[in-house]
Amino acid sequence: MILVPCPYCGPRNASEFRWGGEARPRPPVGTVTPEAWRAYLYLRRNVAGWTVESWYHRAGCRRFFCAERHTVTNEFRAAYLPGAADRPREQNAGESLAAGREEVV
Amino acid sequence: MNPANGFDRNGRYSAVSLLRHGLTHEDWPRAWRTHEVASTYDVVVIGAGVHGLATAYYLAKNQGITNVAVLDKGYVGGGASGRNTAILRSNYLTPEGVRFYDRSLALYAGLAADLNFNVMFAQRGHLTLAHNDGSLRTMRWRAEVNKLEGVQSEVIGPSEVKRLVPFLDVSPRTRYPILGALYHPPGGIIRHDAVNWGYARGADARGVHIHQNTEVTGIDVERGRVTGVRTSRGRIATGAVVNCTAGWATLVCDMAGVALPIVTHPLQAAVTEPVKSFLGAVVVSGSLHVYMSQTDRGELVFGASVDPFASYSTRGSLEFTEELAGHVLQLMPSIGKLRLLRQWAGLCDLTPDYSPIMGVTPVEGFYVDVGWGTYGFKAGPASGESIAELVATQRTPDLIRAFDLARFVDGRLVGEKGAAAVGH
Amino acid sequence: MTPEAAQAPSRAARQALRLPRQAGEVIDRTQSFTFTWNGDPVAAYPGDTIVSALAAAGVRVFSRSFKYHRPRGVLSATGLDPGCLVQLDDEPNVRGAQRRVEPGMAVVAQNAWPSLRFDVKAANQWMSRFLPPGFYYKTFMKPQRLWPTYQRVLRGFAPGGRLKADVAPAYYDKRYAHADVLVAGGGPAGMAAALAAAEAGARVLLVEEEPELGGHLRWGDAADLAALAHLRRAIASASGVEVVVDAVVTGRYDDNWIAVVQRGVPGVFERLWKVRARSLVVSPGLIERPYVFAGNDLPGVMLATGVRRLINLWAVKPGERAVVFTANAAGDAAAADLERVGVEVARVVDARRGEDVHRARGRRGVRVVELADGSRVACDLLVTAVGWTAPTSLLNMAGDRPVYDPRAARFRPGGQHPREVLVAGGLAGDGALHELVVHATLVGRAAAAVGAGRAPVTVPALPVDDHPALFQGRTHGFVDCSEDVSSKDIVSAAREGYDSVELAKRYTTVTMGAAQGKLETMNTVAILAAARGDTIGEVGTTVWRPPFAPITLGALAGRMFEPIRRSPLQGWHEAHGARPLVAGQWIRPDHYGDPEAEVRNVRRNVGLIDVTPLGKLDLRGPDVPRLLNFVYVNKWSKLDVGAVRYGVMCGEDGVVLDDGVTGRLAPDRWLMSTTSSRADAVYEWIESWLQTEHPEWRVFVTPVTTDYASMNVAGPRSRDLLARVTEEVDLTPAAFPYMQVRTARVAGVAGCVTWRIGFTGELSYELHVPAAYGLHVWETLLAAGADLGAAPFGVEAQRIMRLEKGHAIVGQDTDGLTQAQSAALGGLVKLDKEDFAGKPELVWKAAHVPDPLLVGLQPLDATIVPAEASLIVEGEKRIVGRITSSRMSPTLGRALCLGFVAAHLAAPGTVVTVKLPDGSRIRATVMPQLAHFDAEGSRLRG
Amino acid sequence: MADPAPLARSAVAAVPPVHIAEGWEVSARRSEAALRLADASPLAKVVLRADPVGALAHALGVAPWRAARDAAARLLVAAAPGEWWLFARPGAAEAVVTALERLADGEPCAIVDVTHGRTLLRLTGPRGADLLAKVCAVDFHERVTPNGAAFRSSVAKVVTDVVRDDLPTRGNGAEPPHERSYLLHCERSVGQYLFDALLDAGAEFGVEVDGFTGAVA
Repeated sequence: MILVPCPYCGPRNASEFRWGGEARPRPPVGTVTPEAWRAYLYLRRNVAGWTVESWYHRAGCRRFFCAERHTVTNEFRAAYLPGAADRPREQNAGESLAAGREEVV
Repeated sequence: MNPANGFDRNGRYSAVSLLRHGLTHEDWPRAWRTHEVASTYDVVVIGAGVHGLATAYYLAKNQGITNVAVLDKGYVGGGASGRNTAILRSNYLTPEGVRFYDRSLALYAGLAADLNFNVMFAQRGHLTLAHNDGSLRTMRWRAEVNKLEGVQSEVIGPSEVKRLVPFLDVSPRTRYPILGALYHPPGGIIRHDAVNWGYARGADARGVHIHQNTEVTGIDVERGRVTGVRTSRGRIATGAVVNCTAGWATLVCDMAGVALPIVTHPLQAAVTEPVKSFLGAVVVSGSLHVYMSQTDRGELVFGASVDPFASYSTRGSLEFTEELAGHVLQLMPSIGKLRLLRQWAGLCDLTPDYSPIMGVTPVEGFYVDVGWGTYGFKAGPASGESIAELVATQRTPDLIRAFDLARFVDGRLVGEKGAAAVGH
Repeated sequence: MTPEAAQAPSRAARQALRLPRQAGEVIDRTQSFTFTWNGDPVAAYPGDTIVSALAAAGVRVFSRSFKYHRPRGVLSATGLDPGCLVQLDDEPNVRGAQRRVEPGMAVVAQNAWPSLRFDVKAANQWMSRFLPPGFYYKTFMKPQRLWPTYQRVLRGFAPGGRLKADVAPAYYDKRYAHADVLVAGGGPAGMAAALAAAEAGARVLLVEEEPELGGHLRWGDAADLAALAHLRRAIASASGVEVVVDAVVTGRYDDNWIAVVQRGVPGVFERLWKVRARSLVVSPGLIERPYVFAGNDLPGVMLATGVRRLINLWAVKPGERAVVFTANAAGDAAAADLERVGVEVARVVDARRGEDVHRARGRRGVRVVELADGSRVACDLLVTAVGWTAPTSLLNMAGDRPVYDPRAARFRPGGQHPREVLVAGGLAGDGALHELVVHATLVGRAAAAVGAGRAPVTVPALPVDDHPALFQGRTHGFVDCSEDVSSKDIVSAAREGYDSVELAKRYTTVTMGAAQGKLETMNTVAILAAARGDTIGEVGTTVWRPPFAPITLGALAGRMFEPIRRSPLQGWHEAHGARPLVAGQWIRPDHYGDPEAEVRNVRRNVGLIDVTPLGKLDLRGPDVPRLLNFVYVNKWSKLDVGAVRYGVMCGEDGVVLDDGVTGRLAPDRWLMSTTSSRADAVYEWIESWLQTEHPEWRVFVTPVTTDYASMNVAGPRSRDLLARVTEEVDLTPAAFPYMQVRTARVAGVAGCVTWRIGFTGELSYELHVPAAYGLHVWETLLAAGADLGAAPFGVEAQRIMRLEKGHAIVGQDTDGLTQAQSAALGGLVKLDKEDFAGKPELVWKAAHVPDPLLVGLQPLDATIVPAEASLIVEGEKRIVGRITSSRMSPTLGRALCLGFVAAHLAAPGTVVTVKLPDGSRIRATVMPQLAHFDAEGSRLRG
Repeated sequence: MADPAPLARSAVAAVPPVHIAEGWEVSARRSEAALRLADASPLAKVVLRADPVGALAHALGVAPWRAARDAAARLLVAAAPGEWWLFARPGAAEAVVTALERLADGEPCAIVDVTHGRTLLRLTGPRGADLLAKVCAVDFHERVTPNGAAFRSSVAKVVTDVVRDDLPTRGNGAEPPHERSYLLHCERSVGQYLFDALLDAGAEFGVEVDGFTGAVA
C-alpha cells in the first residue's frame, strides 16, 4: 500500500484516494478542433518516469490535488493544490490544471 | 525435413521420439537457436511474446517471409505472455470482437498439432458469474451476440452453476448472490509458456531469428517511413517494423513518434499451493473483479482487475492479495485454508474502449499490435496471423479493421466499452 | 488424555526414539496426549510438532513425492521440509515439521495411494528416463481427440492435499500496526537490533517465526543457551519492544508496508498484521543448503541443522548409526550432538579434507552410503552440512538484486535496497556470536535513526568467511524434492535452450514448490552455471516474489465485512415481506409479493415507494446557476424559487453520465437529485470542476443523500392522501403545479422537501423527510391512506410504470458509449451555451442523424415479451439494435419495450425483427415516442 | 388531522432496554465494561462549509484536524479544509445554525443541519485504540492522535470522521482523571453496519453496548 502525500492530510494509504490520471489542460471549447479535443480525451504520454497526476482524496479531505510521481518506483516528490505556489518542474503536455485557490496548510 | 512443420527426425516431438531419446540418452536439439544479429531483415518484430512470435511464425508459414528478426530485451515469453493467467475465450460483446477472438480460439485448438508442441489447451468451460440484474442483462447481451456469431454461449441459472462448480456458494443469502452466469463451454486455460516456446520453436525452424537480450534503443524514420531499428546489439536496416510489446508499447511508439491512447497499469496475479483437482471450469466474477482456474498441477491461479493507478512497477501489492482473497472466499467460503504461494505482476496497456490497436500508423512501414489490456494472450494467434497478412499484403484484413489506431481521432470507439464488462 | 490413548499401541505410547531430557528442549513432559497418524494413535508432548512426535514414535516416511511418488522424510525439521506436508481435516499441505501437534489431531499423509507404505504410482520412478522435464510438451498430441483423456490422467498426478466443500469457515482477522523499527527475525541478531533500537527511543516490533525468540541459539550448546537466556532477559525488561512470535514477515511492499502473518492467537486461525514501518531490519538468519547426489532424497538423509533441532528441541533420536558429511562447524556440532545422545557416528566425511559422498542407497530409507573413496558404510542416517543459502526475499521485494559472493559460496544482498531497509545477522555476513550481536546493535541504532527521520548512520559491513562451493557431488540427485526435479533435468533443459535461470525454472518447474526455492535456488543456479559453462554470478538468481511464507486466503481476507447501506425504512420492508434487491451497497424492496398488483394500485389509487437511495446534493452560493449551466447540457441560468427542472449530464466525450431533477428551495439554496447508483460519482464530478477548472466559482456542495428518507407518493389519489397529513403548503394544482417544489410539514414533521414530480407517470409527490422521522411519516401515510388504498410498491413496479411512461434509465437504456443524441435527449442539449461539459462532442454530433437511436418498441404479438438484451437483426446475422428494457404492461395489457435501432430503422411505424434468446424471431413496431402510456402527460400534470 | 407525536429513530437499532429521550428512541442500557460503544446519534450535528482562509474560518479559531469545546459545551471540529462540524445537545441544531449565521455575517458559506443524515458513535475505554487499530490504518498512538485530534479516514471500509475526545472518568477517583474516548461519525445509511463492525472487532477486548446519555461530553 503506497502512501500518497495529500497536501492537506499528509501521507495516507493510496486506498483512500482516487487516481485521476495525467494532469492535462482542457482545450478552449470555442475554438478546438476534433483532433485536438480527442487528443485531450484519449491520448496520454504514459511516461515511464516522473509524471504529474491528479488525485482525489476520496476518504479524506475530498480535495483534488496534483502530485509528481515516478511511475516505475511509485515514489512521490511533490504534491500541490491546483495552482499552488510550488508548480511542477515539468508539465504534462504544456500547462497543467487551471490556476486555483491558495494552499491552506 | 518435415515439410509440415520443419522438424527433422531428431527434432520432432512424439511419444516415439521420447522413447528413443530415453533409451539412447541422445540430446534433444535446442528448441530455438541463437544467431548473430544480421544487418538487415525484411521484417523486424519487437517483442518475443506470443504476439511477436506468432507474427513471425505466420509471416514465415503463411506469407513465406522468413528473413525476420524477433527482438526482445529479455527472454522468450518473459513479459505479459509469461505472466498472464492463460485464460482463453471468445464470448465477447461486439460482433467484431467475437469474430476476432473466435478465430484465435480456433487457431489455439489446432496449435499443438500445428506447432508439434503440446500447448496443453484445456477446454474446460468458462463461467462469468452475474451478481445483479444489470450484469445478468449484460451476460444475456453477450450470449445473444455470441450465438449470432456461432459461438457457444448461454446464460445459466444458479443450480446449473452449482452443478458445474460445486465449491461455489450459490445460496441467496450471500452478500453478492449468484443470480446466474454466462456459460461458454469452449473457453478454458492453456499452458502459456508452452505457447510461447512452441511458436518460438516453430518460427526458428522456418528460419526466423529470435534475438533474446536484445533491446531496441531507437527506430529510424525518414520522410515518414521506417528505415531501421537501433538495438543494444547494433543497427538493423529494415522497411517494416512491428511493435508487439505489452507494457512498453508507448515507449516503443515514442521512438517512432507515434502517439498512443494508452495508459499502462500493472495487472497482478497469484497462485496457491497445489491441491487435488476440485475446480473444472474457469470462474470469473466481473462485479467481484476476480477470476480463477485450477491448473493441471493442482494450483489455483487467480487474477483480478488492474491496479487502480498507472505504473510500470511489477513489484505487486498486498492489497491486491487481500481483496482477491476476500472476493474468492465470498464465492467459495470453504477454501479459506488454502495457502497463497506466490504473487506477481505484469503490465497492461489499457485503451479507452477496452479494445486493442492493430494495424498501420502515420509512419509508413511501422505497424502496431498493442493496447492489449487484459485480453492479449487469448488473441495471440489471430493477431499474429492478421498482422502477418497486413505486413505481407499491405492490406488490413477485415478481421482487425475495426481495431485501427485512427478510430480515436475519428471518434469511432469499439463497443466493448458498451457494457464496460470486466472480461478475462 | 483422549480415548484413543487407552488402546494406543505400545510403539506410540513408548515414543521409542524419545531421548532423555535435553537442556534446551521445548516439550512439556509433565503431560502427554495422543493424536492419530493415518488412523493410528501416536503419543506426543505439548511443544511437539507433528513431525517431532511422529519421529519420536519411529516414523520416518511422511509423504510420497509429486512425480515419482518416492518416499520422503524429514530434512531440516522446519516448515520448509518438502517431505513433511500433511493433511489435517479440511486443511491441506500443513507444514508437519512446523505445526505444533494438538490432542486428538487427525493427521493424514498426502500423495500416497493406496498407502504411504505401498504407493502404486511409485512405478513412475522406473520410467523416469522416459519422463524428462517437460515431457508432456512433447507428446499426447495425437490423436487430438484423446488429449482430454491424457489430460485427466495428468491431473490425477496433481500433488498436495484435499479441500472440502461446504465446511464452515474458520475465524481469521487482521490488524494495522505502526512501528519506527520492525525487526524481521528474532534470532540473536534480531534481538540485539531490537534492543538497541528501543534504547534509542524507537517503537519496535520484533517478529519471530518460531514459537519463541532465539533462532539457532535454541538448539545450540550450553554457551548458546546461556547467551540466549541473557538476551531474552534483556528483551523482557526492555521498554518499547513488542514481541510477536509464531509470526512471519511474509512481504515488504512499497513505502515499507509490511505483511506479518501470526498464528497461535486463541480463537484466531491466522491473523494478518499490516505494519507501516519507518524502518525495517531484515534478520532471518541463514538456511542450510542440501547437497545434490544420488539418493539425496531418501528418508534418513538430513541437514545438520535438522538433526540438531530434532535432538535439542524435541529430544528425538534421529537414527541409530550415522554418517556425517561436513564442511563446516554446523556439521561438526551435529556429529558431536549425535555422539552425545548415543547415536553411533560410523564415519565423519570431511569435505575440508577433500572427502565426498557419492550415493545413498535404500528403498524406504538410507541403508548404505557410498563414499568417494569407494568405501560403503551401512547406516540409517546421513547428515550433510555443506553450506548456506541467504534468504534475500524481503530485500528483493525492496528492490535489491542479490549478488553471488564466491568466497561465501552464496548470494548476498546487493546493497540496492532503500535506506529504510537494513540487514543484520547471517544475511549480512559471517562472524562469531558476539560479532553478529555487536553488528546488529549498530544496525538497530541506525534503524532507530532512520525511524526518527534522523541522518542515517553508516554501519561497518560484516566480513564473510571462506565457504566451500559445494553444491553437487559426482552423481546426479534431486535439486527440488517438492517438484521431483533432478540435476540431470536441469542440465537437459539447458541443452534444449531453456538456459536462462527463468526459462529453466519455468521449463523444469524447479523452485516452484512449497519452499519456493529457499532450499533449491542456490543448487539450481550452480548446476545451471556448470551446464552452461558460465559462473554462478553470470547466471544470476531468480527474483524472489511475495509472500516469503505461504499465507492462507482466510488471513488475507480477514473478517468478511462489506458495507451495507440501509434506508430508515429497511426494517419495515423486511417486516412486510419485501423481496430484497441488491443494488450496489443498498438493499432495496424489489416487490412485496405481486408487482403487477402494485402497478394497478398506483394507476388506480395511490402507492408509496422508498426511494431513499436517490442521490441528493445541497448546493449553496452565488455561483450555483453557473455550475448547473456547466454540468447539465440544458439551460439553467433562470430557475425561480420553488421551480424544478429536469437535467442531463454528459461526460467530456458526450456520453450520458446521469440525469435527475434540481429544484430551487430558496433564493440561495438548491437541491440536486441524482440517480441512486451515480450519487457519489456526480458529487465527485461536480467537485472536480469546482476545485480544478472553476475555483473562482463560489459554490458549496453538501451531500445530503441520507439526511432524508425519500418516498414517492404516486397515483391519482396521492393528493387526497397528502392533504390529510400536510400542513403549511397549499396542495391545490394551481398553487402547487407539476415540476414545483415546496417545504412542508408532513405528519407533524417539519422541513419535508416535497416535489411534484414522478417517475411513474402518475400524479405524484416525492417527499424528502428528515431521515430519523422517515418511518414515522411512512407509517402515518399508510395509515392515513388506508381507505384510499394506499399501499407500498417496490422497484419492480416502478420499473414497469416508468417503462409504460417511456422514461429511460441511464446505464440500462444507455451504455458506456451512448451520447445524448442517441439517448433521444438531443432536443435538451443547448448548443448555444458558451461552455458545458462535453460540448464539442455534442455539437459535432448534432450535425448528424443519431445512430443508433433509443426508441419505443411494441411487439406485433402483444403477448410476447422479448427478454432484455434481445437483439434486433436484419437478415441472418446483421445486428441493427437491441432491446434495452421490456415488460408486460398490466396497464395496457401488452408487451412494451425500449431499445436501440439503427438510424435507418428509427422512423415511427418501422417494423423490425427481434431475435429472442430461444432463437425464434418476432416483429416489433417502432413507436412515435418513448412513452407507451399517457404520452401527453395529462395524468402527472393533473 | 392529529398525528402521533413524531418519534425520531437512529440508524442504529436501539439495544434494549429502550426508552424515549429528547424525542428519540434510544437505548437505556448502562455498561460498566472497560470498553463501551454508544450510539450518540440524537446529538445535534451541523456542518459548515466556507472559505478555508476567510474571516469566518478565522472567527471559528479551530486549528485544522483539531476539536475544541465552547462555553456551551458544543464540540467544534475542523474536519477538512473549509469544512467544520458542530455537535451540540439534542434539539439544539436550529440554535447552532442561527449562531453560525450570525458569525458568518454575510460571508458566503453553507450551514447545513445534518442531524438526520449522520450516525454518531462514541467508543470509550483504554483499549479503544486497539479496537480501532483493527479497522483503521491511521496510527492511534498518543504521539500521533492525542486528545483533541480529528481526522477523516476509512474505518471498516466506511468513510468516517474520527475525533479523539477523552471523557472524565466515571466512578471513584482511583482511575486517571480522563478516559480515552473516540467519536466516530459516518453517513446514516452505513451506521448500523459500522456499529456492528466495531462490536465485532472489539469482541476480543470485551466491548459492550452502552446507552445514550444525552450529553455531548
